[in-house]
Amino acid sequence: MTKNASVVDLDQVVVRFSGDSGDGMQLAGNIFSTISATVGNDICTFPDYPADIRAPQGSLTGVSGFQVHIGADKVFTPGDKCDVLVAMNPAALKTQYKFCKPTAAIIIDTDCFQEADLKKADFKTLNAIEEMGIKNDVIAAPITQMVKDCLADSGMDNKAILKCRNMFALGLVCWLFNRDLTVAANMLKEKFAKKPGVAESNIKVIQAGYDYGHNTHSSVSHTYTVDTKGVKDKGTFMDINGNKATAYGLIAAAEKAGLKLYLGSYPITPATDVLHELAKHKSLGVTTVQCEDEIAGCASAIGASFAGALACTSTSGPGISLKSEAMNLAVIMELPLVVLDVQRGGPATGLPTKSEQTDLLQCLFGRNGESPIPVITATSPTDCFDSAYMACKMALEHMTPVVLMTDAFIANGSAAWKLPKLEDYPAINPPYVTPEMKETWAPYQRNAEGSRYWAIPGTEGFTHILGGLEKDNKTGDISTNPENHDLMTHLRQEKINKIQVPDVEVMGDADNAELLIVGFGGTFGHLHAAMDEMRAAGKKVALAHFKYINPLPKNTASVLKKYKKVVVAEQNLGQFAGWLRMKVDNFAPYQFNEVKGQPFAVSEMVTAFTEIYNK
Amino acid sequence: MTKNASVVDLDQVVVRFSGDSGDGMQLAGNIFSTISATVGNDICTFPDYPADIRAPQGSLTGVSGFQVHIGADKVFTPGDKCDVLVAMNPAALKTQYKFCKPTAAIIIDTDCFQEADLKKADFKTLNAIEEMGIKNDVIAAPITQMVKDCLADSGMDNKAILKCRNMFALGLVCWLFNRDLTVAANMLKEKFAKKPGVAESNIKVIQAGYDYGHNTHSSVSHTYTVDTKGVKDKGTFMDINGNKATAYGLIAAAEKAGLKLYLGSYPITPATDVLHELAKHKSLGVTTVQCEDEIAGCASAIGASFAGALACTSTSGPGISLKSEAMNLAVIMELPLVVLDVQRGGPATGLPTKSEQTDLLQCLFGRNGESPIPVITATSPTDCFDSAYMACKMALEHMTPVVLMTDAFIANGSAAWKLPKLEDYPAINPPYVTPEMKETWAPYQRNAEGSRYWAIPGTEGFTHILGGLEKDNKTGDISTNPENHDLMTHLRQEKINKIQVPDVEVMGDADNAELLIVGFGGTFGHLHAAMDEMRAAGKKVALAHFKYINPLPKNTASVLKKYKKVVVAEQNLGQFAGWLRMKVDNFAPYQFNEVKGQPFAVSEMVTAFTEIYNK
Amino acid sequence: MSEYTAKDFKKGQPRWCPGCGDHFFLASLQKAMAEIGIAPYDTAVISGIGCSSRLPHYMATYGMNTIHGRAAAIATGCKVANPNLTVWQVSGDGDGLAIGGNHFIHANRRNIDMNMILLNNRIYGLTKGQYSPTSPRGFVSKSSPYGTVEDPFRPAELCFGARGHFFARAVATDAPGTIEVMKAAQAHRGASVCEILQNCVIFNEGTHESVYSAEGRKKNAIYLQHGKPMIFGENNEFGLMQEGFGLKVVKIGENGITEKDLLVHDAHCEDNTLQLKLALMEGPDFPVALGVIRDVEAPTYNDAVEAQIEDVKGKKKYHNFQELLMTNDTWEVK
Amino acid sequence: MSEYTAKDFKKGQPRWCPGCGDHFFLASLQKAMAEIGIAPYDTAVISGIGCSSRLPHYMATYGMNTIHGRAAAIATGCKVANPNLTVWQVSGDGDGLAIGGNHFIHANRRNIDMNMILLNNRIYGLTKGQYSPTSPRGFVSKSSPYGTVEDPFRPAELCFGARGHFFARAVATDAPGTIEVMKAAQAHRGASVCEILQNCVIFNEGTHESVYSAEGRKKNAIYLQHGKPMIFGENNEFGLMQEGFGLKVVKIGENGITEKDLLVHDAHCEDNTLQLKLALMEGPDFPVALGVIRDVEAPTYNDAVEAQIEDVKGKKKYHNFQELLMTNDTWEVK
Ligand SMILES: Cc1ncc(C[n+]2csc(CCOP(=O)(O)OP(=O)(O)O)c2C)c(N)n1
Ligand SMILES: Cc1ncc(C[n+]2csc(CCOP(=O)(O)OP(=O)(O)O)c2C)c(N)n1
Ligand code: SF4
Ligand code: SF4
Ligand SMILES: [Mg+2]
Ligand SMILES: [Mg+2]
Repeated sequence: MTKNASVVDLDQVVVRFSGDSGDGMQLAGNIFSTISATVGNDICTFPDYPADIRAPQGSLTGVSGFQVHIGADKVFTPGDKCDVLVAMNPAALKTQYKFCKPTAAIIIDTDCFQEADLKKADFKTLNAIEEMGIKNDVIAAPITQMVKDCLADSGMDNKAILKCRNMFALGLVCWLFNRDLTVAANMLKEKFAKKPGVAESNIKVIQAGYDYGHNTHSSVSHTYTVDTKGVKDKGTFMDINGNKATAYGLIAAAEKAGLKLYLGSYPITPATDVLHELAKHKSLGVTTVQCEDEIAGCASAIGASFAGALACTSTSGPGISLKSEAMNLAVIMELPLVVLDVQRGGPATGLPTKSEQTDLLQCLFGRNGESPIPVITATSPTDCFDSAYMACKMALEHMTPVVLMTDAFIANGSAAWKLPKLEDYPAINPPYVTPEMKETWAPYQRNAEGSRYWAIPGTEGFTHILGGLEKDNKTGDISTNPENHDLMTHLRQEKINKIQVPDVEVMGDADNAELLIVGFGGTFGHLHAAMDEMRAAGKKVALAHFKYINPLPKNTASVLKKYKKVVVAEQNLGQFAGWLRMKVDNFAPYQFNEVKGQPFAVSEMVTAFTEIYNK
Repeated sequence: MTKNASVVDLDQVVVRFSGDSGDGMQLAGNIFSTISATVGNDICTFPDYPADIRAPQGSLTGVSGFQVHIGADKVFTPGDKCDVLVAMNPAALKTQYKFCKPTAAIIIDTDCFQEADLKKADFKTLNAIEEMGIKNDVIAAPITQMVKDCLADSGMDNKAILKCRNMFALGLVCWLFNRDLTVAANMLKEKFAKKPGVAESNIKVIQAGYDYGHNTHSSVSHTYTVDTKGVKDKGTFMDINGNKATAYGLIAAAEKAGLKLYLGSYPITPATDVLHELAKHKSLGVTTVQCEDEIAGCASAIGASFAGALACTSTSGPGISLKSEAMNLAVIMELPLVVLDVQRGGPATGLPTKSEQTDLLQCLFGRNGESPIPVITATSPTDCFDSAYMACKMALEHMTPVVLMTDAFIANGSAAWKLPKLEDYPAINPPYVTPEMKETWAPYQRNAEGSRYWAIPGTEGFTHILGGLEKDNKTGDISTNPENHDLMTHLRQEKINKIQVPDVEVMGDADNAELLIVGFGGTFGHLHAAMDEMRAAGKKVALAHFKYINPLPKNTASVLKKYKKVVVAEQNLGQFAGWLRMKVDNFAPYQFNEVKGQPFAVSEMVTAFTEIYNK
Repeated sequence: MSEYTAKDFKKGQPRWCPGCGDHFFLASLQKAMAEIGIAPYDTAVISGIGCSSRLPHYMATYGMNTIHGRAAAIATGCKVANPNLTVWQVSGDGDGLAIGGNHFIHANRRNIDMNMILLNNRIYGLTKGQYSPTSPRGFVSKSSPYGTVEDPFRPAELCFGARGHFFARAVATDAPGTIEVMKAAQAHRGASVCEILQNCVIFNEGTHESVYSAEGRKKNAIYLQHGKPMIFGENNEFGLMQEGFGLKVVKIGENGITEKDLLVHDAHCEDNTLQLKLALMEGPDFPVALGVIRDVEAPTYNDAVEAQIEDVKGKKKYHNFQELLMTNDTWEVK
Repeated sequence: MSEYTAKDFKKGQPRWCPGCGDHFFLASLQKAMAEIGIAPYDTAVISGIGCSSRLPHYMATYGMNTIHGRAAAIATGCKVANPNLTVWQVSGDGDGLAIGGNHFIHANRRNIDMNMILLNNRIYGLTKGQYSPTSPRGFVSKSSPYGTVEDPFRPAELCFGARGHFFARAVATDAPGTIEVMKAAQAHRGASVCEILQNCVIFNEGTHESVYSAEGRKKNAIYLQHGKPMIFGENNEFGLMQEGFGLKVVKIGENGITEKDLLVHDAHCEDNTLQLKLALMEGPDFPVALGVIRDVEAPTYNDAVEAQIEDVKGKKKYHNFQELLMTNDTWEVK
């Protein structure tokens, strides 16, 4: 270890903040991401919460992590492993060290590596670094003490002072990356607008952390800058996670359609933040009803849809199971409805805070009878906005429930997002009944797209009844006629089949790839990164990443059959591969499956894909 | 029409009884079936209930039908069309005539073809037969009047007397087929054991109907006998419908396993009769709990399973949607549970009294997370017994929920059933913990088949906790470890994959078929009949009918790939074909799909299959 | 005067069994709606599944015949999203109190402004005769061949247990009584539970026998009217008085008891103690209470949602999507 | 004397936040079980999902930590299928009264013999702080940033509305009070609802403040005991008396009031009017009632199921599968 640090210019860097759940690692990570984004880097973040609310303080199960990937150019994932690890206590070091690159620098708070702390994390000796055999650069700073010193005159109590430890660490990291602290200061001022004292103290501590690094040149070989030279989209940006982007997409679609936004929901990790977000925006007329259960959440949304709102219901996998009967009602009544599934680990209660893609077949098939529902899967935190918007548009224009799938990884992960302009988004035109139709209209009469018309209660001349029983294909009266049922079954199916979705794009070596990687939903970033890495290694590889699952894009079969080898990579046991096999004749791809509740590791995929490539 | 009837000997005949819901057609049909079975014919029945409880008397929607197919040899279906139609009123004639063969004889009650009656059925003239252009033989008898005359001295009131009209029609049919009335008399005596007067009257009326036919030789060209020459299984038989057979299968399995049978259920057509049947048999210790909803039905069964019972829950499609979250709990807890889905028309409430096969993918996939559940589909009314038994055995021995699928058609349809001997059925051996295991046992320790052991509360030394969260692969403690989750996901999947099921049998021209028909579940009879008909026409055809859906039989791929052409025929839009495509590489079969809520018509299938054959 | 007649609310040909109580109720409901005078196109009738839940098919209003047990939840969304609609929610005892029990209690607790009709025939009609959560202990049905072993819910009691503010009861065959109750339910702002004693002639004939005929009601029922003393009997000869925490039947004129001594019905009383006692009265010792038993004003959920939106609109500075975006920390890339 | 100590019921290291009321309750429950003396292996503890529902993980009994809201239904099947087991069902206010509301009311109505623990912290803890059906009107939470617009359930009221026969209340931090209530719940044959006032230090700190400390309870609570006059206050200076259909607080000694004038608690009274009034008492005007508020004997569902099976076994002539077959119309093919 050298005490003389030089400045190294990097293309990209991964920083991981970790500490006890109460240590404020998410905030520190968030601020650091925003600072980086503000200077023009691309960012991609991944908060890695512990499963328990609050495991015993200092325990191995109570560690909370936040990883951010910062790039001069576009970054697609939060990174497999980190270049800098902040470990606020021994438990963090022990559980998070595995995320370090061999060259990573580690920042620890020596004040928290005392005997009692070490014991809580099951260390046997008093030297954690040695015990773990760590050879990396370690910045061992007495953070707690320095924070205490720094705020001695603040009038804050000890507990409040200790809450600022994260800001010291942040300051140190900012120094390490030669970051300007102004942005952080502004963010804290806004966050604590009502408590200027707290903001002040936090800012003071950040500065102290920065200065500490600067003054001691700490114990690292070099500090870094991440260039901002990449070709940049110009405009106004913000940092947004997937759940917030989803909520924003729903709001935007409602405004565009000129409809009231209604959310019927029941809290469930990791979807609850969408409810939280929407509940805030009453000034936009958003109505959120926290229902007694998921069934009521979906049922009330169906009532709201009938009543003329843009109706949504949000949940995670177990909630989809519960909602499935009501979703089916929306299918047969042909009412617009957006059902959000933020996937988590299953089966059953499973791994509530972890991410996987195991709800796909449930969303496609989890209802009695022939019950076709369009499915859209968002591919990144920011894409949640577009996907939510398109889900609303599809639901409203085709009078159908639509399932919008995201997952814990993109829901909690964030990225820089260029603020959209609503006028750039396509119009939303539900097939409303018109006054001229009064004489001839019938509830199940259909337009050219096969959609029935929407007659909203309160409109004179269009009273009608909808229901869960099979109905006559025109009048909507209850019908058990065998031919009618066969016809209605086909009409419902064809309506969905006919929905126009964009072709799937082939990225990379579209013309001459030896291997096509196929994926869907939230793994886009990782698959793209894997492709990039393989191409960088001289391989001919392409990626077809699906966002529209049902109906599949028109060019699906031709894309899938064009390449010699195809691997479908997904975080389940092969659900998307199965769906494609059902839909595309003679398609028997390679598969890459992992069900670990964790994001894919790009390096593992590259190894696996290369093996297939070389076969 | 001639008045001179000769006796014609038939191989098989189809009789359809139809009338108003209140006319007792089901009873008449049942008795006729049993009489026929008793003399040694094979039978297959199909009750065709109206959808409404009680539509207006005499209305078109209130017609209730009962069709029975009687054969000298094995009969596989209730028959596409009938040789004799009983139509007790104009509405019956109007709606049921379409089920008549061109040569069919029709029996009507002229007393019920009066002006008012005809109007209720929307006839415009006073001659229904002419108005419909019917050219068939018609036995037009003043049934009502003759019943009144016959029971004038019985002391019964008019309403009660009119209830005996069905028996007159039955008597006529018995005459037409030269049936002995003793069996009918005995059945009625038992049915009305507590009201001997009613039995007496009914018997009298049957005799009157018989005599009327005999004396007038009625207006038909000939009467019939159906030979009993076919090679017969010897033994004791009864007529049983699928729901009753299912209930019996559960009872038999519980007795064999030495466990208490517990059913948690909520009424739903067409599954409720299983609850009704089991509720009767408290003398066998069967416990039925009618719960507040389907969720509680399944949840309480899980509680009962944990507590050491053979636990079942019964429902139809919408109920499966509701139970799916709880079923998933049984998956992750690895507790035995039999979930019965008596399929009906969907989606949503759909067509509650009609039959289809549209729940297959829901049963396979309708749960969040990777959630493998074995699926068994019964193939006929009597096979419901064996399937239910095997579902219990599989659930108990592999510690897993099992879905047993039947459908409205086989649930309500009946056939002659040779009484089974419980000792001929395979033993059921759940993997109980043994006292010796006390020291070493852990809740998720597995045996050679990959099943965990069953430690029933009340047993000392084996206290443990199960739960819906992912758990350590040995101890069962809550675990969010990524590798452990991946492992558990695979262990659960492989446990199901490894279950031994019998190979699928290829019937017909197994060696040299040009066309393989593939089906599953309740369509067996129809597919078999279609195959028979095509083979009789000189075509080389085979049938592979699946009962075990998940896991599929080991020989599935080899069977499916062996024949030049394969057609998968099912009452949905292609769910089983889709499942096979997922599981068998490069399998792209022809498909025959119909979603009409009605049994397949053999003739239509033969036409469609022949077209494929000739392609 | 209303511009509508019952005919304006009628549609199609009801398919219930002849004599089914649902026929009677339907006719009364249509009359009541005409008298209330809200347009059919401003009215939504929402039911679950069951014989009784077929009702919306016979109404010339907007309607939904949905899935089993969810009518109250669906109606909740309908009302909250579009408070201008008048919402009637129709369920049977199975639909409303078995599978739909949770939505029933939560709709009452939240006090959604809708009329919740419970057609109580103490049986599952549509599925052909299983016991329901209102069937009496020992009831023999297809699913309880040896009699049930559980007590029934008493709808008023459950409604009150869930903090319900309106409860009324009518007999399906009693048109004036039903119409009065329907009008009161509509007049009440908030969740209005109306229990309709309805006879299933096929599977539970006679379950409400004591009060199903006009003569029966004269003998065995008491029509409660707010502000009126509690008098009943064929010749108005009986009355109700308080006794401890309970009630007793007295004969007017006997033991010096006059009308003045009788309890006076207070449907508006916030405390529901007496209302509950009245609602739970049963024969042969007590008359069955009909009419509006509880009718207490309270803030409704839907009004409060609207008010909160208005309130927040006034306080917050962003009112459209572009403004919302600008409430975030943003940065410029030039 | 019981052969067990609390240790025999302990397992693992609880993972709740330091200071969480669940820690206190768990310790009391384990002590109570030891005193009750039923073997851990004859005991099943069944919960749903929530912080509170983690409890079975810390019990050395048989247990299930199941899915959200279904604990009562699962426990029902467990008890009915195996009546020899002692069944404890543990839920939070969300688990038991939001998603699980229907099972809660039906388990009470059926009177399943099990102990139903409701850990009421008036918040969804595990999902990090949304309002629950017991949160007070106006409550600000993550999902109600401008305050809720609905009244909460009052668990006793809902329990009684569902015909519950046992209701008791204890404060999580009050070990003797909790243990007493647990023992009474176990002694009661039938569904025993125990509301535990439990503090969520993270998301709803202080919700039960007035009675959470021993001093608080001295001032603001009344311990009800069957057969004892209703006295409370730091110096036992206050009492409760009836007033009309309601209650009033009186000072003993003032206006000539003596202990004799006070209401005497009758937990066994079939009529629940007074019990409900007691259960609903709130500060500042009334004390919060603790202890066993209602405890009335009634036939249990599981006992009745067993009795019916025995009864039918005696009456019917077929007792195994082969005999069952022969009850049908059969014929011989030779
Ligand atoms: C999810 C679901 N479960 C069960 C059923 C079957 N089902 C239809 S109506 C009904 C009960 C009807 O009883 P009730 O609500 O009292 O209405 P009634 O027919 O007596 O008027 C049941 C169990 C269903 N359609 N859907
Ligand atoms: C079907 C389903 N819906 C929602 C959730 C999310 N969830 C878990 S616990 C909980 C509520 C917890 O509140 P409570 O029952 O009061 O328990 P506490 O954590 O407060 O002890 C919710 C909504 C879930 N796990 N499953
Ligand atoms: S079955 Fe009963 S409730 Fe249903 S329509 Fe007939 S009489 Fe009415
Ligand atoms: S979040 Fe609240 S309820 Fe949950 S463990 Fe922490 S203090 Fe207890
Ligand atoms: Mg009913
Ligand atoms: Mg809670």
